[in-house]
Amino acid sequence: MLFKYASPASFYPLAGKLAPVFAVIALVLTAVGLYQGFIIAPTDFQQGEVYRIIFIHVPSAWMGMFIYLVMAMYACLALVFNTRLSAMMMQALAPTGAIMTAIALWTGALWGKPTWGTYWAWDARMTSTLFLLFLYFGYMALDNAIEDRRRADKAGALLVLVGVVNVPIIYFSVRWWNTLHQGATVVPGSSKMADTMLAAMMVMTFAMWAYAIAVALWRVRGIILEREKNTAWVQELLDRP
Amino acid sequence: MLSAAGLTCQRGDAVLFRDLGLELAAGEALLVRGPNGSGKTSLLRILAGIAAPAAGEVRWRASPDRAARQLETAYQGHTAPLKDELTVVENLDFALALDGAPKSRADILDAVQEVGLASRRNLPARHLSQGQRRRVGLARLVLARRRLWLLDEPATALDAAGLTLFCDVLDRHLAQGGLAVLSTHQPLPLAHPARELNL
Amino acid sequence: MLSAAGLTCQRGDAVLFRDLGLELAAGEALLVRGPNGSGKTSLLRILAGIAAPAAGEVRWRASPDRAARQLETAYQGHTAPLKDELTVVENLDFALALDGAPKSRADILDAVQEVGLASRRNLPARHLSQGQRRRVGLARLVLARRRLWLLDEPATALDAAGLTLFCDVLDRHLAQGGLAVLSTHQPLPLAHPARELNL
Amino acid sequence: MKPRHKRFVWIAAGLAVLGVAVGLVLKAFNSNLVFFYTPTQVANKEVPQGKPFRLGGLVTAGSVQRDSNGLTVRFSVTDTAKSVPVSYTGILPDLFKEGKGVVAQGRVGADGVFTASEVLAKHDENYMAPEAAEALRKAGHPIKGEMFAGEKPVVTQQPSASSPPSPAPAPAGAKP
Amino acid sequence: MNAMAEPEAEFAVLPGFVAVLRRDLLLAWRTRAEIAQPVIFFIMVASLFPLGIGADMKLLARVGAGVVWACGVLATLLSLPRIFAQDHADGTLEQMALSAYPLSAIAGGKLAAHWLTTGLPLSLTAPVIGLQFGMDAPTQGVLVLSLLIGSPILSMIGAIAAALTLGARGQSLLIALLVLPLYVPVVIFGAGAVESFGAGIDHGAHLALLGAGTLAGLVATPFVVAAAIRIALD
Amino acid sequence: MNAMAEPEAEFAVLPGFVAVLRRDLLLAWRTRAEIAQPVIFFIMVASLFPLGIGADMKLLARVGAGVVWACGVLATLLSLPRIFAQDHADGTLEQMALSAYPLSAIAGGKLAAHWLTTGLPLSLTAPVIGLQFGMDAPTQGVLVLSLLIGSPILSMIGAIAAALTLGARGQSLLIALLVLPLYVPVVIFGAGAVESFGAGIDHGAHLALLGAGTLAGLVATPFVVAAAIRIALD
Ligand code: HEM
Ligand SMILES: Nc1ncnc2c1ncn2[C@@H]1O[C@H](COP(=O)(O)OP(=O)(O)OP(=O)(O)O)[C@@H](O)[C@H]1O
Ligand SMILES: Nc1ncnc2c1ncn2[C@@H]1O[C@H](COP(=O)(O)OP(=O)(O)OP(=O)(O)O)[C@@H](O)[C@H]1O
Ligand SMILES: [Mg+2]
Ligand SMILES: [Mg+2]
Repeated sequence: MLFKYASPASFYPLAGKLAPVFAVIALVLTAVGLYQGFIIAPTDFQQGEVYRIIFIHVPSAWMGMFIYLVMAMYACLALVFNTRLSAMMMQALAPTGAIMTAIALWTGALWGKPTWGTYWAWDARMTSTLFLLFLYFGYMALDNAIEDRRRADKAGALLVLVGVVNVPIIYFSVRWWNTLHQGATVVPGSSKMADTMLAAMMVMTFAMWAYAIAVALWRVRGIILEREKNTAWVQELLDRP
Repeated sequence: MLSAAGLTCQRGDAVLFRDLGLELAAGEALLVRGPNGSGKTSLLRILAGIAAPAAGEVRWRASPDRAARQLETAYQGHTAPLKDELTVVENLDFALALDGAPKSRADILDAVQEVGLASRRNLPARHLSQGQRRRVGLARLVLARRRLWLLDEPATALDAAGLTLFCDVLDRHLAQGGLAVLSTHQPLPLAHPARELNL
Repeated sequence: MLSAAGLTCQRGDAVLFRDLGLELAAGEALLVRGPNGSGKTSLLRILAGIAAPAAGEVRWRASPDRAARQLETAYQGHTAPLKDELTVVENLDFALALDGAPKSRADILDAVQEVGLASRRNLPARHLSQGQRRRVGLARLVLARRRLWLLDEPATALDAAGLTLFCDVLDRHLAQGGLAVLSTHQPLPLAHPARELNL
Repeated sequence: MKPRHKRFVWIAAGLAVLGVAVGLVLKAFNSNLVFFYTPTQVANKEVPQGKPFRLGGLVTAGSVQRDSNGLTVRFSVTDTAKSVPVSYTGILPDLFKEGKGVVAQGRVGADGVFTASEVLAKHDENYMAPEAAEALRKAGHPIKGEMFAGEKPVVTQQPSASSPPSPAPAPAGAKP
Repeated sequence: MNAMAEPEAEFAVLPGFVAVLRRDLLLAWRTRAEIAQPVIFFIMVASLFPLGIGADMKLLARVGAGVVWACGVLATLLSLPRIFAQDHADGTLEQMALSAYPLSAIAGGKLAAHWLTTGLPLSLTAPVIGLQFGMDAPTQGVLVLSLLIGSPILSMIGAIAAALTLGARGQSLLIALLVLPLYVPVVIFGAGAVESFGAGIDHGAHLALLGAGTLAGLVATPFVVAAAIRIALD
Repeated sequence: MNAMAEPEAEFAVLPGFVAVLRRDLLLAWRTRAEIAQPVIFFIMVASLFPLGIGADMKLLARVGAGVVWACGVLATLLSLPRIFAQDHADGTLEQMALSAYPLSAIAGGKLAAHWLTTGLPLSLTAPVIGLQFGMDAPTQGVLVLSLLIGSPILSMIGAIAAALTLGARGQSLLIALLVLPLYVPVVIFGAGAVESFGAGIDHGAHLALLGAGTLAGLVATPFVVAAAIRIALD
């Protein structure tokens, strides 16, 4: 079942069906999340209204890290099992991951000014997040610079795998070092956050998740077409009106 | 000893060959022939285990283990892998160390003499002429004594004497139970009968 | 039209040839022969004006002016000067612009067709096989229409059909009053009688 | 030595090296690789001498005094064990509050006073409605924040009270 | 005919390592100027630095360790493309992949050679530059120590990037892009060690982290580089 | 046979210049990532800079122009080896020497292409970095202007060094060694212009000097580069 969809030819139509579904989910959840976050959720006892950046900042930061992990997983698949689709998925995911990380950095900086009193400090969390962005850029640049598709895929996969050490560093940085960035709020079991706030944040997280999936599926369809343009099934597909 | 089955080579959109099989026993040579761009180089690289085939498998001593095959393989591509800054002797010395067949200086000098480079033995490789570079490769083949030779257009740039020398060396190798797969566009004056594969 | 007198080529301590003279009229071809390392490549580079001789002089249309000679010279060395990232057509387009003989796309496509690369015309040069790279060089020679061809082992890597094609092209060139100096180890099936120079 | 044994030796050597590496990392994390230093470290002279550094901790409750000119602020920073007097001239971030986290950049003068050139607020990881926070405080559950990585938890509300190190209070339970 | 008998499936690592190391050192020695290059570059850039920010001695003292480390990183960066480029171009890399020894052993040899011709000389010349920034002898000692412990990481990360970008266009810049973010923590901890020492705080933690990085790298890098080389050849 | 008649000894410069320029731009465009590389490197190094000297905003503002210029120089430096290296390796350089056009025209084309793919994009992204160092709009304008006027000098000096070091081992470092001392004055005047402007002093003098350098270079460099190429080929 799973292996059936691991071939680009059968994944292409599946992706075509799933992408709009996730796009709709993303839209709905974003609406709900924003309403919950900006209208229903109470102001914060310390930060007042600015804390509401949290509903963008945290989901995007999570997605930035999560997408990288997903890419690393695909990288393993690409290197070990030599599956074509996993390399394509990596290529499709990278821009979204980079955007998410960039949003996390941007909103974090915006948020830092009113709360900490500065846009940026070189503490471990922020620096390692910046590296995550650079890693995405590095992957995309490498992928672009190597002309041979097969080699580009493998080299990119290796790079992603090497860079994966950065993710736990981001996550645990607030524990390992004294940072300016706050510690973990959402802890499995006992979150230090009001339920309504947490709910809004989670809804936004799922919204971004759905968005990332939708965009990745769309992009991977383009990549599949581009790479398999000379196979029989794509020719057939293109001949059909 | 060397066999391949179902080999398919795809480069970009072009399928160069499909479902190719071959079988080579000790002491046999296979001449790969075919027009330009038909996939001779690609086939040799696949046999050497440098490139991977799109489908199919290469076996050596009945095992598909690439590393084991590579231990007994000598591959020569279009360019001679020489370091421009090192002399002929130094290049050979290093190449043989890498092949796991280190040789004494006397042995190396003998081989250099045999391939006609005695007067150039201490010349940095960057100054060698094209044919002289090929001859260094020949010396390496002789010294490393690997069982399976995969040679891509080995006659290129060799003069008449060089070609005879090469054929002698190859004949000796085959007589000793070695195997060779060669791509070539020229006729090779080999004493040993060789099988041909047309791509 | 091309003449040289008293040419001496010294590389390091070795004197490759001394006091060499040659004379070539329109429509004539000169095959430079000699064992590996005898100085064929060096001679061609001197004739092309890329390298300078230790002594002696090269004249073209009776004048020693290098720049004037180079305007009518096409030189092909051991490697084909192709940009790996550009396609066959783009490479030719640029090379011809550089030769001062820009050609229309149709002309280029015709030549590409003639040398048998029609199906590879939009392939980046890095993917070409060795013989295909040579064939691109051939197309350039045909299109640039320079008077003096200096070709270093032009038969290398060409298959049988390629060799015939090359000889046809060269014969045509000579018939039109062109000149050619070639180094080669192989016999070339030329229709035109060619003079030989043994180094 | 058989090939298998050789390979084993190499793997063992690799693992040993990795083990040492992990040991070094652990040693490093037990040490003070920090974005800021704590007042205890200042007291123990474990901070850069005669050079600017960052000082982090909580603003001691009731310690904030404004000079007559209204621009210079004096307060003390504590990690509940030790505290350091700080003076700062400039604009404070909005979240600067007594009992809350702060990170100040500056240097210790001869008089032992830390003269700050920049003060950043370091808030904790709790988010809740103001009413809920008030309710919690009234109920006697201090809101606990983990200010210092790897150090003992710090009680923010009543530094003197021996509040039980209860499992983290569940502010999430307080609905607005 | 016994010379061509089936080779024992021996597992030898050291001879391959040594062969490559010896050859690379010989190559470096052949073009002696080359060993000196990173060092000269290092000294030059570091000496030019004061020109950029003005010769304020206090300021210089404050940034000294950072500058020395940053210049070391740049010198290393510039030396990276040549680790594999030539072997790739002339086909030696293919021969290495076909060698009798594991490719990782060979990668290890190249790594060692690179460090011996860049990291080591850089570390040993650092005091000269430290002097210009007004460092005293003990501080210089820590500087050298931090470089000795940390520079292998630079070689290792660099070799991975160099191998990954083989055959890519604009290699030198691409390497810089890949490598710089990863070099930053090394600089931070390296310069941090020197600064902590200068400030009279414990600097062991910084050095320990660098050491951990070097050790972990020693175990993993040869395999990663070998994998990258195989990819480049495919 | 008239196609092979003796060519008129015509003296055409532009077609050769244009052909090379077009091709190099096409090549850069083929690997689009390449055009972006110097810029990304530039942004990256300049953003990482505060890590080295600590993020003291006042200090940063003081060194802003210098850092932007220095990073620009580094980005240029890294791009230098590729100007001629590939043409040299694949024999195109020989063909250029045999071309119908003066080698200096061809060198000019390569120079122009290099500046268009490095100097120009760097100049245009400089404001982004200036922002990080707290520059206001007019200062940014002067920064861009100084870069636009000064960066051709970087390309020209760099091209000469790249041509001179063709075929030398460890080229990238050798280039750095040759080029850096010559880049320093450019940085001093370039950063000087911005700083003078910021300090409210006349900055025209600095810019005029840069402009003079660029113009003088434009006249002389193609010939020097052409000569260097001929030397490399011999
Ligand atoms: C440029 C500055 C910032 C960066 C790069 C950044 C980065 C990150 C990252 C990567 C995460 C996810 C890691 C994790 O969940 O463990 C995160 C989480 C978070 N950030 Fe930030 N952040 C920045 C500024 C801020 C600011 C100013 C605030 C609040 C004042 C803030 C509040 C949070 C919160 C509440 C979380 C969720 C923590 C959790 O529950 O685990 N961040 N940030
Ligand atoms: N990406 C690609 N798309 C289409 N064709 C490709 C691609 N890459 C390589 N090729 C083709 O694959 C073939 C490679 O052939 P190979 O080098 O094995 O030929 P060969 O038989 O050794 O030729 P020669 O006699 O010229 O050396 C060439 O025909 C080349 O044009
Ligand atoms: N520095 C040097 N010292 C001594 N001999 C040198 C030096 N540099 C080059 N040579 C010799 O000069 C000759 C160059 O020959 P060239 O390349 O012209 O030969 P060729 O006739 O083209 O040979 P081939 O048939 O192999 O292509 C070689 O024999 C080479 O060994
Ligand atoms: Mg071939
Ligand atoms: Mg020759």
